[in-house]
Amino acid sequence: MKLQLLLLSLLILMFCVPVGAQEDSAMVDSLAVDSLAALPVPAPVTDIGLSDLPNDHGHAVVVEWTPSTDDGSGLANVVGYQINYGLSKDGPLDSVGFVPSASGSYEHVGSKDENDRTYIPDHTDLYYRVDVKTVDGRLLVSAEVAGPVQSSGQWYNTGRTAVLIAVALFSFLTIFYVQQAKAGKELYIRPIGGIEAVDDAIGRATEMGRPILYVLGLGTAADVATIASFTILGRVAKRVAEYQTPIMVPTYDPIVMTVAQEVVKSSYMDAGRPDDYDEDSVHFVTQSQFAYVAAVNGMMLRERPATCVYMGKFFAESLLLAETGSVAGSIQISGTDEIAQIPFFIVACDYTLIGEELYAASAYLGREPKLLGSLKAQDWGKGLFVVLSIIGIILANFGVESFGALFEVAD
Amino acid sequence: MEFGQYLGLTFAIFVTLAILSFLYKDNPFYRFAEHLVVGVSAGYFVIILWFQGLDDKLFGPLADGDWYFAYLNSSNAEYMIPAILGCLMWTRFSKNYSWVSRWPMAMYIGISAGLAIPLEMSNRVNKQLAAMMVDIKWDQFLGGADMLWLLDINSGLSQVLVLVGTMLAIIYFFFSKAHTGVFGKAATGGIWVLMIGFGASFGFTVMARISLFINRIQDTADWGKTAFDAAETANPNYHSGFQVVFWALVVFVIGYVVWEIMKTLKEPKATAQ
Amino acid sequence: MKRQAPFALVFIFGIFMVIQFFVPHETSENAYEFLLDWIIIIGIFALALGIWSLFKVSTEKIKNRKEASEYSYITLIGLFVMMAFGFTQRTGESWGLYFIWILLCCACIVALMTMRASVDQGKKRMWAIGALVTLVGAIVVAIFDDAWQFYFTDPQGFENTMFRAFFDYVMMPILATMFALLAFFIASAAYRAFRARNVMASLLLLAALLVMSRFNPYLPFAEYVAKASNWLMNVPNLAAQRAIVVGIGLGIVGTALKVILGIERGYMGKG
Amino acid sequence: MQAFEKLMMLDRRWIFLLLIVVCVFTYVFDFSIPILTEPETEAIYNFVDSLPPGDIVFIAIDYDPNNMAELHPMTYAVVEHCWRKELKIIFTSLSQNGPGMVDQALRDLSDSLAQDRTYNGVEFKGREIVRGVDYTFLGYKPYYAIVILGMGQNFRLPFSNDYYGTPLDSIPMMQGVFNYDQCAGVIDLSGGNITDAWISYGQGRFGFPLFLGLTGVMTAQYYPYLGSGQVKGIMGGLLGAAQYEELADNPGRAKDGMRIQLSAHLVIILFIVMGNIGFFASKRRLSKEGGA
Repeated sequence: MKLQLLLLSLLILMFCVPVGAQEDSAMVDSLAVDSLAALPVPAPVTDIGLSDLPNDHGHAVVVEWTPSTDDGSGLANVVGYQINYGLSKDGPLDSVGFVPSASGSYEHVGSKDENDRTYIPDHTDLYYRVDVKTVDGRLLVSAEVAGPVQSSGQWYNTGRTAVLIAVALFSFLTIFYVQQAKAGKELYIRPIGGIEAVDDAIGRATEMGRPILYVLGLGTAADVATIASFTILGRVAKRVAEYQTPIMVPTYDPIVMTVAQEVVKSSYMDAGRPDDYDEDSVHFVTQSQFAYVAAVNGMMLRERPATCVYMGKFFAESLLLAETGSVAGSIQISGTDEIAQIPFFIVACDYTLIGEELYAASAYLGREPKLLGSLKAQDWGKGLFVVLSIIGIILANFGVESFGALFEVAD
Repeated sequence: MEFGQYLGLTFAIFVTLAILSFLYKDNPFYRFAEHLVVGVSAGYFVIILWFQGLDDKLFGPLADGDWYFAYLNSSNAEYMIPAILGCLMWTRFSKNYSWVSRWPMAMYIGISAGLAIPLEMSNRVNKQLAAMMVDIKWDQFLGGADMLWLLDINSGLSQVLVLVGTMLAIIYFFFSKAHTGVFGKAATGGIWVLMIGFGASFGFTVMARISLFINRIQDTADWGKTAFDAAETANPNYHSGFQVVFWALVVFVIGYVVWEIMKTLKEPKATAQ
Repeated sequence: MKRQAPFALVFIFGIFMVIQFFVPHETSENAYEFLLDWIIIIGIFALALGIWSLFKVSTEKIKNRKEASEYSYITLIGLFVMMAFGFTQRTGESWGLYFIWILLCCACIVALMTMRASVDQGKKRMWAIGALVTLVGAIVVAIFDDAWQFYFTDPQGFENTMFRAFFDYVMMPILATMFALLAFFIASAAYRAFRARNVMASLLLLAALLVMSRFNPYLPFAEYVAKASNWLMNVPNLAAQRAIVVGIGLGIVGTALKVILGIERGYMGKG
Repeated sequence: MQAFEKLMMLDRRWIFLLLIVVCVFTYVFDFSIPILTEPETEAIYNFVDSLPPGDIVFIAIDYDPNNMAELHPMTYAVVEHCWRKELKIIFTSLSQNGPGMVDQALRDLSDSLAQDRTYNGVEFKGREIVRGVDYTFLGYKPYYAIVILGMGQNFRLPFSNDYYGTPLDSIPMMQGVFNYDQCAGVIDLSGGNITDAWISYGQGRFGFPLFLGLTGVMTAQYYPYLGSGQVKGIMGGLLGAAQYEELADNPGRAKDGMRIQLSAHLVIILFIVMGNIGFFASKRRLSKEGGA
């Protein structure tokens, strides 16, 4: 008798379970099937709403529905919903995802690659059905197939408006102050210790007749910190060329090497000493972090540079470099935007540019008014940040969350 | 363990000691290890970039083209553009045409600078701004009962301190205003916050760095144990061989250290660090 | 043309990338991915310049008889041997003449380097002949030895026993030990710098001391020391980090803007 | 007074020497120091300890050789504990050099499990660890965030085969195991950003109990997640690993290392104190001379 009931239930189940849901049927254990007839059937979901997922590249659809009336209340025997989709209303639908009970929406995000099995075509009619899964593991196929809906990509991401405004405002401020500076308006900039020290350090190297070591860090030319470091290198190299002090620039990345060669060469030309430029002063070492450090450390102890400058991106090697530099008796000036490494530079170097000061340094060293103009814009940015956060905190504590939401950015 | 593997491990121990000898001073062993690793790692990255970079990004997309059409019949013929730009970098080998290499360099920098502007604005400014606007937990302002009130990182007081600390530290970074008066006091407060933060993160890192050295000690000790414990080895006949290698390395290293110390003692006064 | 074209390119590509951030459409996304591929590909092509620079600087050092210049041979032998391992793999069980081939390659490199480094014309010629002979030898061995072969498109070289051995027994231990040197340098840096010279230095010192004693079980109030160090990391350190992050963010955006708009040209040597 | 100035200007090689000597001595002389266990680590231990035999634990080995020193001991302690409790494990490695780490740990731990051992007074018989029965190693796939999301749907989406090329459907322990729902919890051992993805994409979307093993430097940054309940337990650095070994009564490299840690820290603190004594003494002398 039991066996017959089992077979019967399996037969019913086979009709119930559509293509693509076989893996779920494996989970149905005999006990649950035994009591199949006993458990009442929950109500299906209603009001399936379909829409294209906003602010994306397409290939995605949002499915929303009103949960079954037996979800959490009524019979309370729903464990979740299975979402199925297909290209035609009558054709077979594939299972694409499962969400637990009490949820009423699902983001069906597919691949944009046609050969991928999760590919969803754009600008094509798509149909969806939401099935109910019960406590005993049954899947109840809903009669309602919703559709059609078409997915498509958008040309503007509304979730990123806050960034757009911030970038536009900041660009305006920068251009405005650069123009003001060009027009000859005096801008006050407070002194920064590390930057003032660069000139003295070059002078010291000249007096001692020892070279200057300039380390651009482990960044590639794609890091803005490295780009900022190039401009500082340009100023240092010009000064170095005037004093006729040798400079050594070991690099970690071949592109960084070529750009740095270009920078140093032009600086020598500007200083009127193109013949003194030695291309090998800027050279490639290796692309392995600690092998690079091993080489630079060896160089420090052999050449004994009077001054070491570290500007750019640094990681765990920061302290290895700075301590060896201090063994070699060099004056050391450092600057990085890697927050985790700033403490080590502060501890081991004579002067350290903390974070943003690195980006200010290139403008300082040049003393060109138009470059200083952008520092003023940065200060405005920080001022706005403080003011807006104070307003935001006050509002948030009075229950106004919408102000903070204005600044949130979608991924 | 195979004997060849043991020899490899012995070499590994030797270069470990060679690098550690750098702590004393620059010496031939360190120079050997340093120059060796520069070459080997550069070669290693050539291979990695060849197979994982070029193969994936260039040869892969162009695979369905033919070389005698310069791959222009490939379905991804546009990938010839970066290849040509890459070749333009090679004009640096020539003196007269090296200015051409500035073009790919300019594109490279343009792409990265353009990429950074909205991304950094979003991640570092907008998101931090949104994170600042917190609803302070007034109901548990002094923190949970199981901790000293000050030490609860989820208390309202800690939240307030974070907010105030952040603002003070931002004030320190103002460039266009002299650090005098109230503003100067705030900036001093800011640098104090920065210093406490730096001190704490320095202290936390000490444990991680010492762990690295402990790991090296443990590895070296395991190697020594293998030399004296033939049970682990595939062929017990290697036993004496292991020990010969072990003692050879030990004698070699001790010999060098003694020689170096003798030399330093002979020279009257040279090194001052 | 020579001077202005690069800055025009920086501007065009920069502005495109800024706009791209706000356009989620597939077209813009594909362009973005394509451009990122450019960066990678250009970078790999530039590696040839890097290797050439390494070779040139090494031979220059030998030529000028700089301190420790003889070690440059080790660098270049290591470089080319590793590359040779990475592109080859044995086909069967036996290695055949593989190691003779490697030795010939090494000899060729040494001869080439010495040739470049020697000043005397006669010696130069002699070493050139040596390099040529070893090169021909290596080619002959490579052609007639079937025990191993080259793989340029298929990463068989990763499986090469010698490649793995050099990675495991040469590269990894040196790099790991280099990293481990930090244990000592962090100690000496702490000793040198943590002096209570003024308020700032004292704060740095106290915070570090507190955190460093957090797992000492013999300390009274050991539990609270651990909690206090967590608090330090999550309150003052978080505040410091956030302030720095905001500053860096604005600094990066400001610098990148100056670069794109051509206000800052120092990175091409025109400051 | 000269002595104090010498104390201040001490050649750093004395520090190096003392540090090496102290570290090697504490390593050679075997003594153990008490390890204070913290509730963050106890949470992980209790979680594993309370599971009935046959349950599945998901362990992500997301670190590479650089962070091995701190995270490898955690792997050994946790996996050994799981297998002694006869739990089944699904491994992944979302860091590029991670599979090598898993390989090594599996080899060593299979050897260790073959022996009879006694932990916390309970005797465990040695047994053979069988691939496909006691564990499944899914391997490495790039773009970790997408992999973590994909595994929330079905492990078969990102990994149709395991690391050794066996289809997941033909692996005995993977029968009826589709996604995180069939796992008792996820333990992520990581030395980088992958942890953030596990918190926001993994735990945030799929709501499984998440436990972290982190490097010492990262640990403090993740405490706020403990407060908010997104993370149930954290092991931090060698200290965390040692605490787990202490709880599991299975002393290994971490507990071994902690006594070296302690002595090394004491040496560093000693030198800092000495430097400050020298500094203040010489300052007082200078001010006296200046006054005279």
